[in-house]
Amino acid sequence: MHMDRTFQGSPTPGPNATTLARAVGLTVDMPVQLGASSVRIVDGVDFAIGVGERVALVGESGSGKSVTARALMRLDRAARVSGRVEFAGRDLLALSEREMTQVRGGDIAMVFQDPMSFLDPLMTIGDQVAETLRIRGVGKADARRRALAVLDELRVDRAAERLDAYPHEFSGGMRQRVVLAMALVGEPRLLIADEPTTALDVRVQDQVLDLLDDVSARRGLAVLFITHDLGVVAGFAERVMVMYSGRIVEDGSVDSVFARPRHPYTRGLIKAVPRIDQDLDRLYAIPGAPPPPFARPTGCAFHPRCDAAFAPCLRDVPAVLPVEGGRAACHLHASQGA
Amino acid sequence: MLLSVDGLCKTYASFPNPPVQVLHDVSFGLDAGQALGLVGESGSGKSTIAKCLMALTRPEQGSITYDGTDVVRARGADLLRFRRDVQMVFQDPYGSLNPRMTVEELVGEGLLVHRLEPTPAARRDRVAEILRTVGLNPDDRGRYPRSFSGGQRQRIAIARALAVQPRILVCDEPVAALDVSVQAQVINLLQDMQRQFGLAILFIAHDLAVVRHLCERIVVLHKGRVVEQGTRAEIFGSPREAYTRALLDAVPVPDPAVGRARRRQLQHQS
Amino acid sequence: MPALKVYAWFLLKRLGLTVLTLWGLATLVFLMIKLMPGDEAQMAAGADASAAQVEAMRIRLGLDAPLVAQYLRFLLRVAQGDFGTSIVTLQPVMSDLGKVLPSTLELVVVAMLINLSVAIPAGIVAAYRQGGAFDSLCRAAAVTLGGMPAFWLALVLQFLLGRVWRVVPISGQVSFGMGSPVVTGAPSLDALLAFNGAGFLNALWHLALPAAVLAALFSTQVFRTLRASLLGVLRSDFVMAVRAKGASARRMLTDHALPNSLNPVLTLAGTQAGAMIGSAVLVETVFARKGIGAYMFNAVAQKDTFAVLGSVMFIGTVVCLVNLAVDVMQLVLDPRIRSAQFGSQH
Amino acid sequence: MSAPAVSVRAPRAGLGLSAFEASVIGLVVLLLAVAVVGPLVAPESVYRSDIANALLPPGAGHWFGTDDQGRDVFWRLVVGARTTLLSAFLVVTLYSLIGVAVATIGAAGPRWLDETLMRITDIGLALPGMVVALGFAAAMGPSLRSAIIAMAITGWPITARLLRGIMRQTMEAPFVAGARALGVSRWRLMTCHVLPNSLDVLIVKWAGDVGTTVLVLASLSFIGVGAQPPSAEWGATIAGARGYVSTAWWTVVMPGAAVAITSIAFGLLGEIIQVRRDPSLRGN
Repeated sequence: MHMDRTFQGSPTPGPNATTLARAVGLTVDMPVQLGASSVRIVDGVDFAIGVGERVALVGESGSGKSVTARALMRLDRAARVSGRVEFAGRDLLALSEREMTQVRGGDIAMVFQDPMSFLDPLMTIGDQVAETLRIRGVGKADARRRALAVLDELRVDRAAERLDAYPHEFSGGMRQRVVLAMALVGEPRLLIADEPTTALDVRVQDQVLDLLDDVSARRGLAVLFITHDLGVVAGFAERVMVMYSGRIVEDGSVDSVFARPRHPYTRGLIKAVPRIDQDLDRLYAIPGAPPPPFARPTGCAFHPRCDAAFAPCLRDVPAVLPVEGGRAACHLHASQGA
Repeated sequence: MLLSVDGLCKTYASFPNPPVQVLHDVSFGLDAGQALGLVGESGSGKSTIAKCLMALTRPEQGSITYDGTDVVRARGADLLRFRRDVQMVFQDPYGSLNPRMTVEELVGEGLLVHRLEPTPAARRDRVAEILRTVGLNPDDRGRYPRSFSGGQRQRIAIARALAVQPRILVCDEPVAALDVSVQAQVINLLQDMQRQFGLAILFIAHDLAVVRHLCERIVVLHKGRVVEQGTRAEIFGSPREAYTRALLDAVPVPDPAVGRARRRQLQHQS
Repeated sequence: MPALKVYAWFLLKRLGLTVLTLWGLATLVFLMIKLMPGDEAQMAAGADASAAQVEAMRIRLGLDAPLVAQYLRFLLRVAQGDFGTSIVTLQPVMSDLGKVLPSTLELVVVAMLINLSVAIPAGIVAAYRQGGAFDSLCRAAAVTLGGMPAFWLALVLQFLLGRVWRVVPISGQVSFGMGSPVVTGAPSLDALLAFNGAGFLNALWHLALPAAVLAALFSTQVFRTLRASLLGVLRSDFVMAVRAKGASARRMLTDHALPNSLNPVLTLAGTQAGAMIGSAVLVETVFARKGIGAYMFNAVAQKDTFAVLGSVMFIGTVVCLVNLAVDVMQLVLDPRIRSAQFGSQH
Repeated sequence: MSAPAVSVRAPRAGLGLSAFEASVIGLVVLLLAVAVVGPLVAPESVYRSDIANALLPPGAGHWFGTDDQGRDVFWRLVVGARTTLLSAFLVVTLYSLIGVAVATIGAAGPRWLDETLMRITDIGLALPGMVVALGFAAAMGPSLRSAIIAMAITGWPITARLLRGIMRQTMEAPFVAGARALGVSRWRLMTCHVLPNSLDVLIVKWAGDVGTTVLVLASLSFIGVGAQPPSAEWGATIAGARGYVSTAWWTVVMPGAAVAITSIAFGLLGEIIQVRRDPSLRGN
């Protein structure tokens, strides 16, 4: 189905950045629970992340954004991942599970949406943060000291006295800091943040974003930020990739994507969100709903909801082609000879 | 005033934990045809207010008056009239529709309970009409909720509420669980219904941008207390309370230039 | 959070439930006595008792009083540990059972050890390799064993292993001449107390098959519960977070997944400890072992209904106490409650 | 919320019975057929003793051999199937009805009643069911009827507790609050909204319960408080043949195998239904 797609060379990070991680033709199939068949959640995705670059991956439910992120770290044991995932020149998909454990938490770390469910309820937070180091052979006292240092860096109140406390004794915002500390203590070069602020109240979300912004700037940490919230993207990322039904439909700098969205989906999405700083009489509404992965429309998956769709959109999956300021996968641009 | 809430207090007890007071002296009013926004973070008590308003739970102090009726103490025919005039749309479009009822049964249940359409045929026509109004195909009335997407289910929920021709619609986070690209459809539908039927809407949400878009008056809640209330222009243009300002400042704006400016401002402060 | 209060409340609730359960049990047993067909006094006095003896018994048992008074009197008797008198041994049921209880406990403890030490590792491996050959094998074994009548399994294995292949003794608790002086009533323990090594091994040898049968019966539940619980935990988010830290599969299982999935197993094991005492009635008699199961079986056979009901009361009480002990153990093991006990650190 | 939302009702091919599932269902149907038809086609000699032919080993004349009374073991099993299965169904039906009644009264009634019923249920759950059943059966006078009543009395708390838990969950679902807000009566709330969304669990539980009940009934008969010897009920048959295990193994092994196969078949049926409801528990 995606064989007829043409890749325009290999994907590159944003300007002025050297490539840290790259996915080429990344495809993820998930087994369906009953029966032996599987569903293609991610369908041949290419992208690159530069050293210290902050990239947002935007998508709705079923777009495959979280599955893409987990596939980079090979976190999901049931998923069948194919294509290439390069990190600092190595193909992660070719590594053994044992080698992969060195990459996880060491080179690439991850923070998750709901901090409570991502913490072990029966282990103290000190032990959980230090575990990343203990796995790598750091001594007990040393690991504890470094865990404390990171918790302090993330401004966890009274971290020293609370090392032996359990997750249920922390508030939502503090828990997210603990999860962030767990990720940062191994000094990774790429942090994947999977909707880390979605479950939080706006004020706490603001604090956590601030912290993330601060830490990534100070440590030169690359961040892949997965979210459905365009507001968060605009304030945090340098580059945006938009996913729809398992494929990347647009990729570009935040400024160009927000100012001149190339894909009708991106354009609709930006217009459909009410804004705190503007009064509108009526919102633009994209008709229909995002398709589930097992009922992906033919051709461009967005065509049933697109008001600009024409014949090729129903037939062919559009190639991701370079446009000014980035890339887009839309037949409108292909026919204009971009 | 169509609905007025005065001095509401509510405490939840869960022995052996100490009781938690979730509402402290909450008062506000809703005029006919008006859209009122109730905003607050988690733990602000906004959902408890909805439960009290719908007479699903009883506040230990304060009064709720609807069109001359004391809702807290209403019984029998008074309560039934209230239950017809005030309808509710819930957050979770998956849990708020009985999975074992067809669309027709769901939308027609209010007509049945309040004996609004005497014959099954009349009920069926009324259901078809209301389904068309909310943008659903009447031919789908024999299907079950599970075969609809989240946005469509929310339309069914709205149709179910509107079938009995209420005067007030209480919406508890009706778009929070929907995909971004679908939220606008439901927001627009609510707006259309308000204008078309002269409905009063009590819109409970944590998303200030949606509230700004939909509501003429806004009540800001924090830890079970009303912090500030006023018109849209007052709350968003010149908030008086520091809490309201902090809340507004924290909302991310989908504009990179604004985002960068805010970053610079924060760095400057620290 | 008023930590100590939470802790005390939890304990109080469990204690209250235990007392309530014992009262319910006594009420049920009282009901059973009243359900018995025929004259209670006649039965208590024995079939060949004279009319005067029956009347004396009626007055002694208070059967001439109104039902409510009988009930209260019964509760009082039970509270004092009087669970009735056997019409065969003419001894209080309590003292009869007290003598054989250690033997049953010996069987149950060994069976529980076998049960947990087989089912827990099997459950862990099966859940981690869900769908693999080992998982399929274990699940098939669990279904097969779980569907077999215990007494029948005991009979068949006794016949095959004891009589045909002669690898274990057919019955009894210790071979003739190998016994030690009775101190506790549990042969293996008695042998240890007498420094009788050979006797100890001999007692264990006699225990092997009965305990294995009892264990097989219960291990299927432990296996299924642990497997399901562990599968749930393995799918949970924090396990993914642990993997994201770079933890090996082994570390993830032993340090995180297992501690989080043991709670339902512990609860089950508590219930099982009680149920095993009850199931001893099916096993002890087949292997001609002493114990409360065999006592009850004989009582049924000899129509000694008072002894049966006394045994029901006795076993029920032991089960309640075991359940209480397990609840307290869980309380001590769960940090969510434990940390509240020592004051939370907000 | 956090797991990637991929399981949005993926396509599924019809009923899609696997060969294994089909054979389990086939076995259960066969057992039911034997229970229904068996006593009608069994030769009359099953009910008569024929000491001359006692304890014959399995062979052409008697597939499963004969017992100490010279009765054909195979045909006695066939005849006993009806007693055994009917008793088990009766027990499960009785305690399910009691359990549903207790849970529903608790859910619909005032709070104090609910609390009282649940405490009584807790007491029932805390006691070892088989031992209490044994006591009841012994007290009422050992017979199959006593055993059935005793098991019904001791079996309901599990159903009541389970159903009450599910009903509590269902009653917290927004659609129930929605129905109340719409003005739906208490009766309609229970019958149209709460019960239809809660009873699923009993359908799942039913088959497994029959399997377990067959075992426990046989155990009670073996102990001597259930069906009494001339009865062809399987547990009683084993109890009667107990003394012949070393001389005529077939008299014990065959009825035991019948109990085991029935119990396993219904247990597997229960598991199949359960896995179909919650596919995450399956093995492959």
